Amino acid sequence: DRAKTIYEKSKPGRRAFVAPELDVPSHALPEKFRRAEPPKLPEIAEPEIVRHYNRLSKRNFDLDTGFYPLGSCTMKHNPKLHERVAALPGNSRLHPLQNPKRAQGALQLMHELQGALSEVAGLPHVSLQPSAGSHGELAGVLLTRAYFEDRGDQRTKILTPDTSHGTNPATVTMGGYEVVKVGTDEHGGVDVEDLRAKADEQVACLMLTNPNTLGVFDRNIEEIAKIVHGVGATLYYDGANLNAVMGRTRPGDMGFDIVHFNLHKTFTQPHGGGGPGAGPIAVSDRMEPYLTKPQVVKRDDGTFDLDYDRPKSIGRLRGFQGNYGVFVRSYAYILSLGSDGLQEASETAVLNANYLLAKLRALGVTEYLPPAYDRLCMHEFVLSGAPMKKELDLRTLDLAKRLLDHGFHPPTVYFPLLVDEALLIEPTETETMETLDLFAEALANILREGAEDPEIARNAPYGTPVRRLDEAGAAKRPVIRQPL
Amino acid sequence: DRAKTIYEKSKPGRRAFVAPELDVPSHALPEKFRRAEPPKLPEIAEPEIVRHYNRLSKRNFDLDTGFYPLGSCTMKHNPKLHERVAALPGNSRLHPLQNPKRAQGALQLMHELQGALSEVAGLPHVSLQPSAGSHGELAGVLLTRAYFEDRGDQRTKILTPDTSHGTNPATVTMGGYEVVKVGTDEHGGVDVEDLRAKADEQVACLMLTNPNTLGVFDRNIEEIAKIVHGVGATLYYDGANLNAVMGRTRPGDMGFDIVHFNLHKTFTQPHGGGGPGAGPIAVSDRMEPYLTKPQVVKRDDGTFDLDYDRPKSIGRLRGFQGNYGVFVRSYAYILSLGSDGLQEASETAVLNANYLLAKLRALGVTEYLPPAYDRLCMHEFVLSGAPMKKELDLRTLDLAKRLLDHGFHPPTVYFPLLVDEALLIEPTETETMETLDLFAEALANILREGAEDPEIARNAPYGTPVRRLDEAGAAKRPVIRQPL
Amino acid sequence: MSRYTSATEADRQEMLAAVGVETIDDLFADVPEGVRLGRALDLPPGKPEQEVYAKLRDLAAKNVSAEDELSFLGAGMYDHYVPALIDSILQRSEFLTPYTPYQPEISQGGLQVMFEYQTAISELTGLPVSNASVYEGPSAIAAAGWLAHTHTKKTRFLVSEGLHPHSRETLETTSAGWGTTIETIPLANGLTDLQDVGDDVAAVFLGQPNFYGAIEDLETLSPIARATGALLIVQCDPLTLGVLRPPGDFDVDIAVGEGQTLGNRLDFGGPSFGFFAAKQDYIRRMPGRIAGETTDVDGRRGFVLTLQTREQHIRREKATHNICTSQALNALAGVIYLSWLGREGIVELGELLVSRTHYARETLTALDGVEALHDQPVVREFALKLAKPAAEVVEFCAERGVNPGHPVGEDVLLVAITEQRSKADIDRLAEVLTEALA
Amino acid sequence: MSRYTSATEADRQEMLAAVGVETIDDLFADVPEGVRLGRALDLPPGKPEQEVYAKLRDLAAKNVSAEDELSFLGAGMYDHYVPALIDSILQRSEFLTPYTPYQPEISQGGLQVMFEYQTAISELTGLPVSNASVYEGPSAIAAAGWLAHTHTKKTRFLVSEGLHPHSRETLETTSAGWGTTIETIPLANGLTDLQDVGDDVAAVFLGQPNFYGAIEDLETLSPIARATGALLIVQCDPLTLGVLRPPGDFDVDIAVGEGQTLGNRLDFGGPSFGFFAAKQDYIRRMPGRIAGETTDVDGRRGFVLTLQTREQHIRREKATHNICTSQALNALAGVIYLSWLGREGIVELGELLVSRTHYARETLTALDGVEALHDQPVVREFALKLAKPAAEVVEFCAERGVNPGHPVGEDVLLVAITEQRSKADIDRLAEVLTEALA
Repeated sequence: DRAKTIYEKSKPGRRAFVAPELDVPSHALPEKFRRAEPPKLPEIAEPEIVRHYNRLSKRNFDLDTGFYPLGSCTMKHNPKLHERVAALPGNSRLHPLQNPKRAQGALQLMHELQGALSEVAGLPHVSLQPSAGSHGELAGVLLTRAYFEDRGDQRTKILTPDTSHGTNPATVTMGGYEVVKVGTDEHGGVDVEDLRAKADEQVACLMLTNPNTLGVFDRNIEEIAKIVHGVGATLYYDGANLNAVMGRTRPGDMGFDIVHFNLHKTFTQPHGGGGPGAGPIAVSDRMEPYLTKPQVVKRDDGTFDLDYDRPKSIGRLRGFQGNYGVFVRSYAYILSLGSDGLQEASETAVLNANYLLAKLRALGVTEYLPPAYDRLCMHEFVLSGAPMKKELDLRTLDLAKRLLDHGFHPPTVYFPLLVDEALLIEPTETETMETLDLFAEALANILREGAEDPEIARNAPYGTPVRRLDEAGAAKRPVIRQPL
Repeated sequence: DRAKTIYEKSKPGRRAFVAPELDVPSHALPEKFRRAEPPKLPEIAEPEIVRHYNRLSKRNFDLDTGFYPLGSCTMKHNPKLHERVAALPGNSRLHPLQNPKRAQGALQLMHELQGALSEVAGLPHVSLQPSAGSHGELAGVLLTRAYFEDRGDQRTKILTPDTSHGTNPATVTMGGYEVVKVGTDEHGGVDVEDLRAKADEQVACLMLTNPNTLGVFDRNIEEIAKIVHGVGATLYYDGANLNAVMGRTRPGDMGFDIVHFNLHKTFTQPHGGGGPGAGPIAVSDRMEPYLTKPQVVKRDDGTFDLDYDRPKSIGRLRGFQGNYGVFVRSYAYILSLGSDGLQEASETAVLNANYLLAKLRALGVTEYLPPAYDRLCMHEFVLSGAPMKKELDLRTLDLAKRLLDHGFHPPTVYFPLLVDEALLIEPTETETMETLDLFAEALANILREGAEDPEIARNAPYGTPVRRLDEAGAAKRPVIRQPL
Repeated sequence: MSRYTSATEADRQEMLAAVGVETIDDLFADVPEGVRLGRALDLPPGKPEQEVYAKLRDLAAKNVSAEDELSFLGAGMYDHYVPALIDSILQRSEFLTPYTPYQPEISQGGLQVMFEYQTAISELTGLPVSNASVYEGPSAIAAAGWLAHTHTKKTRFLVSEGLHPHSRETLETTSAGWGTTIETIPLANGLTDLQDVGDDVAAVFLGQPNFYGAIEDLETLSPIARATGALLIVQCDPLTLGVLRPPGDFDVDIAVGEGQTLGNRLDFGGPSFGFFAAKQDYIRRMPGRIAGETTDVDGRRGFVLTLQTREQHIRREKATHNICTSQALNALAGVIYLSWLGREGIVELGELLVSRTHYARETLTALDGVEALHDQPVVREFALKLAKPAAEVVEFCAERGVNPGHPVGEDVLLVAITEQRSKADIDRLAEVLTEALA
Repeated sequence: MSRYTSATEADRQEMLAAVGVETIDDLFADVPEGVRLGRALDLPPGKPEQEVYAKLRDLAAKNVSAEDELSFLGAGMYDHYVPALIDSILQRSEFLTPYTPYQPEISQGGLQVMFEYQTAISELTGLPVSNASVYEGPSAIAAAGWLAHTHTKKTRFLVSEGLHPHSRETLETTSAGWGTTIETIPLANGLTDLQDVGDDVAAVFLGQPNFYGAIEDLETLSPIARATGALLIVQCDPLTLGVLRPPGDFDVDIAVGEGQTLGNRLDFGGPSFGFFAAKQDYIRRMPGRIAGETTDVDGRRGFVLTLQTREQHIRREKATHNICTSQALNALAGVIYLSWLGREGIVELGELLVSRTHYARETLTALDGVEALHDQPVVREFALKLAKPAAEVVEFCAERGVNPGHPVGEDVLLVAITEQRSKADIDRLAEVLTEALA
């Protein structure tokens, strides 16, 4: 019964919807425009819709149930207050084309959020429009393009480190640039010499994450900025890992020209099973003229408005003003934590990561899963499962699947690509020491069990709603909708 | 980990609460009144509170997950709209002592609900005050007492059928009356001869459910009313089973003087794991002077008010005006269903019960679990597990526990008391045929399995968060709080 | 209006055929002709969801809630802040929609909540046993009276003038058939003036703080109340027990009260919950549900409803009470709220209330035409005597967006302060009251 | 402000010791001196929950929402009724708080929802494949343009004047680096006047209904658009597809659009979702996530993210798109909404909208100073030409509690009708417009 779809629970004539009365003369569309057959949507009453999705929900693991240390995803607690304030009718039933005069609360909220993000980034101008991190990246690349075009400077390449998120190179392509990879040095940072060699007048931008996806803060950031700015290129900050450094250092202070925020990471919008999120950007003065439009501005009389009068703007990246519902939640978070709280969040995130790493060392886990870089980490760290694979014949994937039976969501696996059998672990600041201890012990137990009988992990999981799924088969003969 | 209490997850210094600033001079209570040691409440941050209760919730079975055919409890679907309207700040943040002038919406809602309940009951006057069915019963007994005292008529006894809910006799005792039991005839109705014999001038009231707890509509109701009224006593309708008859017949039309409603049954307030509910009563003209106060009334100018000027009233049974949050939900239900819908609900409830019984017959279940009365039922029916016990050495309890492994909530067991190894099944109108079929098949399967190996059911359940619990031990050495 | 039922016309026919009857009417054959309704219910037709929503929203908009005005109403229910995590947990269907946990194997969540709740109430009140909650505050007083009466077999109740009038009235109503009498113990400068207690007294009832906000001197009152074997029953507010000495410190037999202040909405008066805590002796006389700890056949920890032989479904007319529901969902809100406040928070919040309430009393009694009804220490509420009729003053203020409190009798005003009423709010009240009394 | 973190001072010391450092500062040693902030962030201190709530409630109260006025705003997002069961399901933490379902064994709920969603979109649009959603409507147009450009290797986009301006602008912005050009196809009496399409055209973009509410004649337009191998990309509103012939009937290559109308709140413009459906040929070129059906090692049915080799985390610069999120939660709202409406409901609702919208157009165009911008059939929205400046008319009406619609340019007003706007509401609009234009 459990894997039946809602369509398989449908029965002709059942319904949940009761239509409002037809209170005007009936009017039919001309035959040529009218759909001949109703779409085969489910026919089902409310109680069974509720049960269907309720039961489906129970086949999901979630953050409110357990530890979710997915590296680079910042699965921190989603405060419940945020749902309450986002649902206020003044927010949730506010039409995006309401005249700004009658949407002053929303515009003020956006303006204040812009201010707060600007302070966190150390960059003076913010656009809230991009819908997600990848969208923010695209905005950044398009800003860079506009900036150079405005100067009559034709550039063709964008640099991305080989540790970068896949989104970075994908975005570069969509922005019409060529991707040039930059190597990683022995400390996990940018290979400065490689950068120096590749940074020329054809380079429009370097896209960087700092701390990067190895959980490492690049100590050469000042030098890197100098090299990039030396060839006139822009320096782009992928904000995926901003949760490590709030109140400690700021992208703007490091020399970045453009930053995107993942509000759903650092500023705790619930991930929703893969969306929605929001990817605002902050930029330096030189990039400001090109920011998206409309921009939320405060007029001299103290009112808030949408400014469309931006002749050099790259234009709009989406409909309306952005994911306002996300802004409400993130702004609530900033108000709740305040200056101290944001800094404490980052500090605790880094402390938790280092503690977990220390605990894994203490339990001997790092014998089989050594850290890719043997140093203090920031808010996340990478282990390599290569020794485990060699000595126990267990892959990182097996370890991850066996973790499911222990009630944990596994870390990110097989990323970053340059670490063999990688396991990227980000505990976040909202986890307790006790949880970190339990997780470390679970890893230790799995390794112990694997030393005795690796078959157990290789066939894991066992206690989940389904067991290992045939992903290859799914991709080979894709069944992506149900025939009705 | 799963059965740890919130106190066991506490750690000194942790917290979820952030206090508002002290914006006035600090003032301390005199030492003699001050608590010396803070109460040992949990110390825990928000994320872990959420996880704790989230995980606990997953150890509950609920109506939104599956079939819950608890007889006499009317576990019908709880529409989601009701939660939305109950949460509107105009309802949820309305103080009960707000001046009626500034609570006109709430009072109008209550007045309109009174009108609707009056129409469903066929009795002209309604008090919404009682907090639950048992409270409504108490109100009914106290009204009866006030009625007779007002007439100078001393009466000492109240009749209750031996099929009645235990609450009826318990209420009689609390009302200061003696309980006199009335027998059941061979059709499952009141033994009219026994009633006639016991109805004398000492009898203040007969408390009846119709259909009764056997799921049987008492065909002699007119005769019963005549006998009761013949000795001047009041006839009380326990509304637990009202879901069977809406729009088909009304307690007032049957001759009842007092009716209580279980809004959480018939009018679908979610049960909340055992409360809250509400138990309004409707009464005939002769009982009206004694109704609780305050009463919600409509004044001549069309405004609504609370009327305290009720000299013969029994007074109040609780604080304020009743469980208003429940009224909002039940009124929403009545508005949604309307006249036709309420009748359809009752008809479908009765149809579903009869269909399930027919299905059980068709599958041979009734060979081991025959209906206590072999006739059409109303919205519920009683099976007797006596043959099953005798032939398969399985008790009704075993059957119930084994049903847990099939993903169903068991029916009510061992009630009504006069049926041996009773199983009281109430499917309600909001279940699909398919669900009823699956449930019937589960019963059939358990019997089949029991015929082969009764040990399986005797040791059930297996797949639940805990298995059979030591209830006797719990009662013998009660541990009802955690030492801190 | 079949949105909540699934039976289509085809289903109906199939089901009727399986039952072996022709029509739905046949199923109602047992209903005698003479009592059939024979017409449709005289109610409006059903409405689409959007219209039901619109109607109820419009009704709600006719109320002036604590969201709409600056309200100092209290007198039994209080506008404390309800943290959002409570909504979020209470709306989980696993807590919202089950029945009483009759099948413990699939109800461990609810049962453990009851156990945690009982622990919290017991800890707050300093009394060893608590049930899993009763309807609400005043009816809890009546239930305590019933226990005292059946336990002592005595027939006189002494009720302080400072007990909440709703509790007093509920006790009167409920005890109509018990053969008991109720007498009033007067107040003197706000405090219960209890003299000696006769041999035939079943119970003495006090409020702590009392209805007029005063903190009673339980140290003095308790020995007097209990001297002749009467039970001492104290109605208290659990939220004040972070700063007030608990009933258990004073040999109190039963502590009851309204639980709304613990994370429950105002809801125009309900639903909320009543708590009921007592000395160990009364464990088998307590009303309502009780959860207990036990183990399953595999030795795992678990929880069950226990001591059910007290209850009406087993004991029928000999039950300890007729109540068969706890207010499980509201009690859940209570225990979440207490976990949210935490050990330090309940003290911090209590101290904030004490300071703001005393500030408010000082500020308001400094106004012309306002005096204190008594000068006892208070926690969250106090009573003022006004130079003008209280009802008029309330109306004057209400027109200015301020609800100054609950008028009692001619000239008394009960003013409640919660953590949602800041110094600025209190100063605003003073401003409006000054105008009202000018 | 540690309410969301658990680390106490004692925890911190213990953890630092385990790490082998002295202070938190030591953990940030890698941050070079020169880029350390060295001061606190210049933001206000944290606030208690009640104050954050109060501040955001006060801000929300400054907005005039569809709850506060009679609104006929549309132009891309519409005030349809969102049934309560959507809130209730979306607020379940199991849907609200997980990440993208990277671990399918513990994400079957979310994956099955995606599969059900894809089925619904495919069924509605009449196109065989759908992804699991993209950000929102206009960016879906841009994504379709990217697909067309990379697939055809051609560089001209023809965009109907009737395409939503936000979509047009988003395409312009997004395509800045593609080497493509955009040309406008004009409207004639409200309909796209497409003549022949050159060999170098990558795609033709239409709105159905278009921005001015007119139903385009796709039967005529499609063969013209597709004659030279250009892709036909249609932006449509899924809620209208109960009554309108679907894109799949007209050989459309890609259908995209805004999903807000399917059970999503207005939320001042987002979050919502965009849908993306296409012909089978494009399955491996689609952007975003796609769920597929498969089986587990025990043969049980299950769902996984599939065709991931299109995606950026594997293909990096060769990915079909840079997008890595679907709008899973919003798409869930969509599929619940469609289940709630059901097969008959989506037709009934569509017919109601058609009737009310035509009634509204007739009623309003009968007023002095109002004429229709075009006389094409419409579904839920239509454009009026006013005798006075549209902005002025809007202000006049707004003061009377009516928001008459979205002004376009000088004198055009787009008026949207949903099932929440009754005949009485439309008549009220006519009344206010009459006054405004007098």
